[in-house]
Amino acid sequence: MDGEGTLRLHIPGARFRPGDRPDFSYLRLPPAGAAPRPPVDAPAIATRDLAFGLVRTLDDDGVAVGEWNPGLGADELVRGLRTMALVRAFDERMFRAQRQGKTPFYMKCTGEEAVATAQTYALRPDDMCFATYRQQAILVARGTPLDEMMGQIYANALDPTKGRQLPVMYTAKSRGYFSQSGNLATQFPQAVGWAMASAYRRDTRIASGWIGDGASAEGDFHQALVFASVHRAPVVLNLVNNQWAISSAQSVAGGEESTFASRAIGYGIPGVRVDGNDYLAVFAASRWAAERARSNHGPTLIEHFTYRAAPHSTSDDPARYRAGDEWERWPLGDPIARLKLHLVRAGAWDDGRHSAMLRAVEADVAEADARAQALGVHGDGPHHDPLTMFDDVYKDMPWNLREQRDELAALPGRAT
Amino acid sequence: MDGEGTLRLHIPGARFRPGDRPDFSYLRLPPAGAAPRPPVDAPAIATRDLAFGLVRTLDDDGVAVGEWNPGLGADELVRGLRTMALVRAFDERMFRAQRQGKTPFYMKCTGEEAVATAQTYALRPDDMCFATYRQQAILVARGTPLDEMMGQIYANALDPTKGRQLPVMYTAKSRGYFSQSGNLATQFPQAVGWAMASAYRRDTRIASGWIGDGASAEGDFHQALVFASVHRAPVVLNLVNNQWAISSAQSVAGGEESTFASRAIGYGIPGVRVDGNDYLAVFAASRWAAERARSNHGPTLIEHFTYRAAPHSTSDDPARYRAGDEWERWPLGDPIARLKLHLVRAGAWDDGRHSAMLRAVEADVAEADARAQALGVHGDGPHHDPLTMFDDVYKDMPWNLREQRDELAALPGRAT
Amino acid sequence: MSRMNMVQALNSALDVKLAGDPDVLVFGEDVGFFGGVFRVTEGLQQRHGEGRVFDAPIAEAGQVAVAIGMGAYGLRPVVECQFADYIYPAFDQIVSEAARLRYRSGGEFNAPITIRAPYGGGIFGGQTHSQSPEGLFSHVCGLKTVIPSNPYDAKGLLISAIEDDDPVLFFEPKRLYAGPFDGHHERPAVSWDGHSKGDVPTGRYAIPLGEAAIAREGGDLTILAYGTMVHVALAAAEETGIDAEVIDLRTIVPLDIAAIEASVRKTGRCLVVHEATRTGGFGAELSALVQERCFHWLEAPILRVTGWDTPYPREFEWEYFPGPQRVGAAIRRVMAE
Amino acid sequence: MSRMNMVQALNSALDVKLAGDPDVLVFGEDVGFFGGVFRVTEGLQQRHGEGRVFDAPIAEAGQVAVAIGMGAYGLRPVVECQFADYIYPAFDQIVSEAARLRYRSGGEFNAPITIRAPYGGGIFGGQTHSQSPEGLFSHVCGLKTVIPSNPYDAKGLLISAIEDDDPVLFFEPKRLYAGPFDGHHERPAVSWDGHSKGDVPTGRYAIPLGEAAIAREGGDLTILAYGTMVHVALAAAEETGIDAEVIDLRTIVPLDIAAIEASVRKTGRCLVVHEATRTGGFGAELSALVQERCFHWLEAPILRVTGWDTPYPREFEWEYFPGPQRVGAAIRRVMAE
Ligand SMILES: Cc1ncc(C[n+]2csc(CCOP(=O)(O)OP(=O)(O)O)c2C)c(N)n1
Ligand SMILES: Cc1ncc(C[n+]2csc(CCOP(=O)(O)OP(=O)(O)O)c2C)c(N)n1
Ligand SMILES: [Mg+2]
Ligand SMILES: [Mg+2]
Repeated sequence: MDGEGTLRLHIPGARFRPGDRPDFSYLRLPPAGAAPRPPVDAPAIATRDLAFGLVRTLDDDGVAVGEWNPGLGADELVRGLRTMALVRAFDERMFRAQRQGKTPFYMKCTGEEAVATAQTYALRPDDMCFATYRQQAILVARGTPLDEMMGQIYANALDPTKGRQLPVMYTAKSRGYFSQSGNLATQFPQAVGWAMASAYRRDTRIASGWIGDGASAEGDFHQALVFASVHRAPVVLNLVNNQWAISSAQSVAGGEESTFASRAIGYGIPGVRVDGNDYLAVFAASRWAAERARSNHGPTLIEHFTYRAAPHSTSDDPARYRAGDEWERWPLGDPIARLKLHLVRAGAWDDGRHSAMLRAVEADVAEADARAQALGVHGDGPHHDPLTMFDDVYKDMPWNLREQRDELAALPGRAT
Repeated sequence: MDGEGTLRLHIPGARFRPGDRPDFSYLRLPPAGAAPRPPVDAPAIATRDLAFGLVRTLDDDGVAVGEWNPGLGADELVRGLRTMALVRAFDERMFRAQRQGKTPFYMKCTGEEAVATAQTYALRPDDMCFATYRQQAILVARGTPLDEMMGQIYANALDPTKGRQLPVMYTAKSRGYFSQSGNLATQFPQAVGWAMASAYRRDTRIASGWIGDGASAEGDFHQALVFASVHRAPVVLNLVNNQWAISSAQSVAGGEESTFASRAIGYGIPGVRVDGNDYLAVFAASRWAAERARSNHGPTLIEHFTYRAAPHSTSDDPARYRAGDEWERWPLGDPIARLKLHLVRAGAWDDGRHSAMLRAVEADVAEADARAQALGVHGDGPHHDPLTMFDDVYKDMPWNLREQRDELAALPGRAT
Repeated sequence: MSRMNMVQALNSALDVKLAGDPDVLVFGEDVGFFGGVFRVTEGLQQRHGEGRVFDAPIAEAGQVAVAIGMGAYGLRPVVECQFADYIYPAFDQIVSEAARLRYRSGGEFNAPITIRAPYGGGIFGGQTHSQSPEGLFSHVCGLKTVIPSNPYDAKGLLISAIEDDDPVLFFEPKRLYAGPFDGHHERPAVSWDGHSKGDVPTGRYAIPLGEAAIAREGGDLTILAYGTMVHVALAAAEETGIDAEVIDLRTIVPLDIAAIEASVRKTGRCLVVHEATRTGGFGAELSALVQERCFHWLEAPILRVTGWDTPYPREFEWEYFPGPQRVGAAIRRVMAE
Repeated sequence: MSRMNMVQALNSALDVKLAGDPDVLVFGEDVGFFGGVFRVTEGLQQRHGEGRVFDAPIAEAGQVAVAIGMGAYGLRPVVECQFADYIYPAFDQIVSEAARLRYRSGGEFNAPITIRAPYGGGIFGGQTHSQSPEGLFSHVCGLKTVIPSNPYDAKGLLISAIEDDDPVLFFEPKRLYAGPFDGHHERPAVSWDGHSKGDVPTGRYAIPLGEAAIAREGGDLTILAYGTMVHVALAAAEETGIDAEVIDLRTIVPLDIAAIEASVRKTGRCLVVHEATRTGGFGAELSALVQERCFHWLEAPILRVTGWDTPYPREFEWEYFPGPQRVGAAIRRVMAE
């Protein structure tokens, strides 16, 4: 059976692989300022086109145009620029720390800094974020001391996860940052549950949920949208489409058949597709969604269209599966460079200040790292006492864990 | 916190409960013939409106109108009418059998007969169906002897599930009917897998998958659509929206926020919403979807808009949770009555023939039942030997099952 | 005090908690207007409002995920899973999330959620309405698992489960809802009326998780059981005339190891009974623990009477069910050594 | 014959089956162009085409569901689950569907699928990259569970798994991919070069499921182990100088009960070792079975050495891992009785 009239199995793949010359001209990128901005109380049905377009505010000259321009002041923008630069410097340093054996693992968000940074500033500080491993910018934007974050990565005595979690699996309740999970997608419906609880309590805090393009294939993505839709939960659901899931292109998650933002339509939820490398656009879309949620107009799904410039993690070498210069050719640029250009054009920034800022954030990171390393790195304490591994399985330790703790305590060197 | 500006949790419910007077005027029901019929190779994007409309062919006078009129001959329509009547008679008889204690359980599809009947005739006989418990019409339409089906219900020696499965959990490989599961939604992505296999083998057979409005909230619904979209699987995905999931209205699954058919849009799959009580419309939509699939244009999601006239099952009394006369007031009528009217108007049928047909199907059912009962009913054999319960756990019986079988065999009365 | 069957006792527990704690919410399939397919939530929506007791989409994973999010906020959600057989779609959320949350967050977050599910066989439900999956959850650290055997315990344990700050699986032997059932299906059904455990206080009381009950004192052998099997074990003890001590575990995690050890050291013999399939079931853990901790007291091998290692076959319910005949035979075997 | 590490041996098994049977398909996250995060499928897409070996959406439930549908059609799909810790989203499809299909359809349909997953700890993966969930699956009748401990077995067992007409879970101890590992993490890593089980035939051969191997003959006590723990047990036997018989179970369901009985009846002592958490783990089943079937031969209690009943803590990998020191201590305890 191989003739005419027989079926064929479609196998999607990446457009470009090592050796190919990436050409992104197939992307239909509407010009900045083209997308209309519906009012915050618009019915979902009136927002449908946003799911297929691309909210952009910064044009090629760095000028902010159109209805989505959030009109932020220079101070606010400089704050965003600095946070993004700080995140990037932090990532660089921690990536190197892994190469030096000070942590077994690290994950950068290079190229995607605008997404979590701008959204965090568009939320209130006590809104609860259910993040994945590429939203370290949330913590940074909320002023988490960097040495505390590094403590988690080094698993030293500062680590709030007490040496238990993989590096970058932060938890920071006081900063509105939910305990991160290594299991993809699980946090997405949990964010909806938190938002439902807030609504149940007649609170004013909303939740934000985060997921990747790849992870959106999990059932939990649907669970989140079903419950968010049915209960009109006050939640901003973010899907970061950075084109890749480890070595798999977004097409493997369905991204070539429709936009991810359009997944929202079938649930009666607005889906907004935004240029994730345009700080102002991300801020504006996030603020729109947050206002909707906070005024009882329900959830929004935002697809952040961006590019994973970094390797998936320190365990991975993207040269094995993607064309070398994709990031350079990515048509939506670098979010830091674009925001810088905008500020420079607006007369609020210049190269000198920028260089000084970069030096300053690098110094901040280096100082924090020195403080953090003084408290121990992976494999080289001081760490939490290994016997604490029996804590927190339950609120109260049952007999079997007590017995096991005693057994370990009695072993020479407490080792296997 | 209860004032202005606080959040509120939305709790959806049923429009009508016992004591209410159902009024379905809120349903926007486009007139028959209004929906355009895109060509079978239309891109999904060109079919979007079908997800929000309602494909109807039979007008109030029983005349078939519009582009979706499949132009079926009278013989074919009478066959459909007879199958639907047979299914209804079968359901009545088996429901009574449960009341008489001959089976512990039964589920009717009354009011929804057109859905599975018309689709089955729109498919080829060897296309594989992954049904739920309300598509008994597939088996009937494919000519399965009724006493065989009853054998499963009575768990007698004829039962292909060997007394193991809940009544109505059929399996009929030779009739292109996949083993039914009691676990909701699981079969939906399995249908996609079967279709992918058929495409992989360059076969010509396609699959049909089935799910209810309620069950569509499960993660498996999303799994099915993701894989169907990504691999452009040759599958017809059917969502039977019969307004209820036991006592929960379709709003609890999100049906008030958008149409279920529109869930397809975000996957780049056509979503077609069809009047499920209009035999011709269901046939036409099913044929359109089947042709698309068979000609490598990929999957379609069909939402069959219908009404569950029956109780959920014999275990349930809908008078406790829904208004008594909803079914009578359901604006899309009874599929059998509507097809009959159409045939009568077309001069191909009359009351006399109809009564004779009803008597004939009842006699067929009664005779089959007599044959089936002669082979045993629930609790009153001949059944399969209880020791067969150890078969088919694995292809070859491992030692633990052999030992357990011997232990049971040695017990007096083989009982507990 | 009031006479209650198990459904009423559970309903009363939910009612008491809904009335007493505004952080308690109840949701699940059909639990709202209708009151649940087994009627456990009957009247609760009407009494406490549809914001407190409501129908959930048929999406067990989502239900548990949403409950975890609510728990992280500070609520105490109670989720009804319509049948224990349908808990598997939520497995990842239960195992990877609810069970791990306190641990992985170093204690910052926890999941004070209760998942109730009708459970076990005896109603001709076949393999998808009869399962006993407690063994799976017993292997997942971070979870507690409770299985009551009577109305009094059911209410007191459910209140404890809801008040507990850790995630609790609460399995309700559905064959016990209306009355005690000892496996004698050929006899007329018995109701909880007149049973001492059918007298249930109307207000709040709690039975601590992790404490077993001695359902029958005896000196000859120890039978470890929970749920429906407690009644089967009691019947088998009477019918064999062996002076068995029947321990109703009530909570399998945390387990009342002290009660088990004390009994087996006294009797020197032990039988483990559960309805779940045998291989890898919780009976294996019980057998291993007793053997490890009471080896020198044991006069005979510890035997297990369990469901066979097959799915629960609908029509062969009574050939599958570990009833008093099978338990009795095992008692005699253990005593013969 | 060729020198292969475990990754290469598994790759060779897939290669042989893809070449020999057009019904075999391989899919999973990153298994296509990239060849898998552990490189097990490296080169297979290039060799057999992207219709045979391809990337799957990150949706473990869907992957297994699709495999079941393909199996029902007549194919033999092999699914790679990127880490065993991520198998839970597919739990319902595995437990309610793959495991039940043959039974519930009276033999009309079956699910001849293989689910491979890297498994176990030893790589600082923390609780979400180190788990050993075999105990859960052992409790689900209808499933087979295989855990190889070396390249030679890995290839032969994987070929059997793919050829098997029932669903098979195939757990690959990831710490063994590059070389045998006996828990001495402080020593330099060893490769499979020079290890007798690193000599692997290049063509097709099968090791039947359900047959244990004697990894070390001995007369003093029996150690039951599988996967990484086989190597730990061997090291502990050497280091304690006790003449232990180490049985590598290889398949836990179906279990080679005859080999276990024969050994324990010979030695009179038994130790069970696994990396998974203790409570409700497969070690409990092994302990219960041995006790039931060899009670009168036992001279000492059967002990279990296992992972603690906590999630796998990243930084305390070696305090968690049941290494030769812990196994050695248990050997001495069992021998002291
Ligand atoms: C349930 C589950 N399956 C698989 C994995 C392994 N895994 C970790 S990250 C990843 C890729 C995720 O891609 P995407 O969602 O696009 O996020 P990105 O890495 O691009 O930010 C995979 C497959 C996991 N962590 N959890
Ligand atoms: C996974 C799972 N959860 C719950 C159930 C219990 N259950 C059986 S039918 C049903 C309602 C399904 O409603 P719907 O999908 O609308 O189908 P309908 O009965 O209307 O045909 C429920 C909740 C189940 N069988 N499986
Ligand atoms: Mg991605
Ligand atoms: Mg329905």
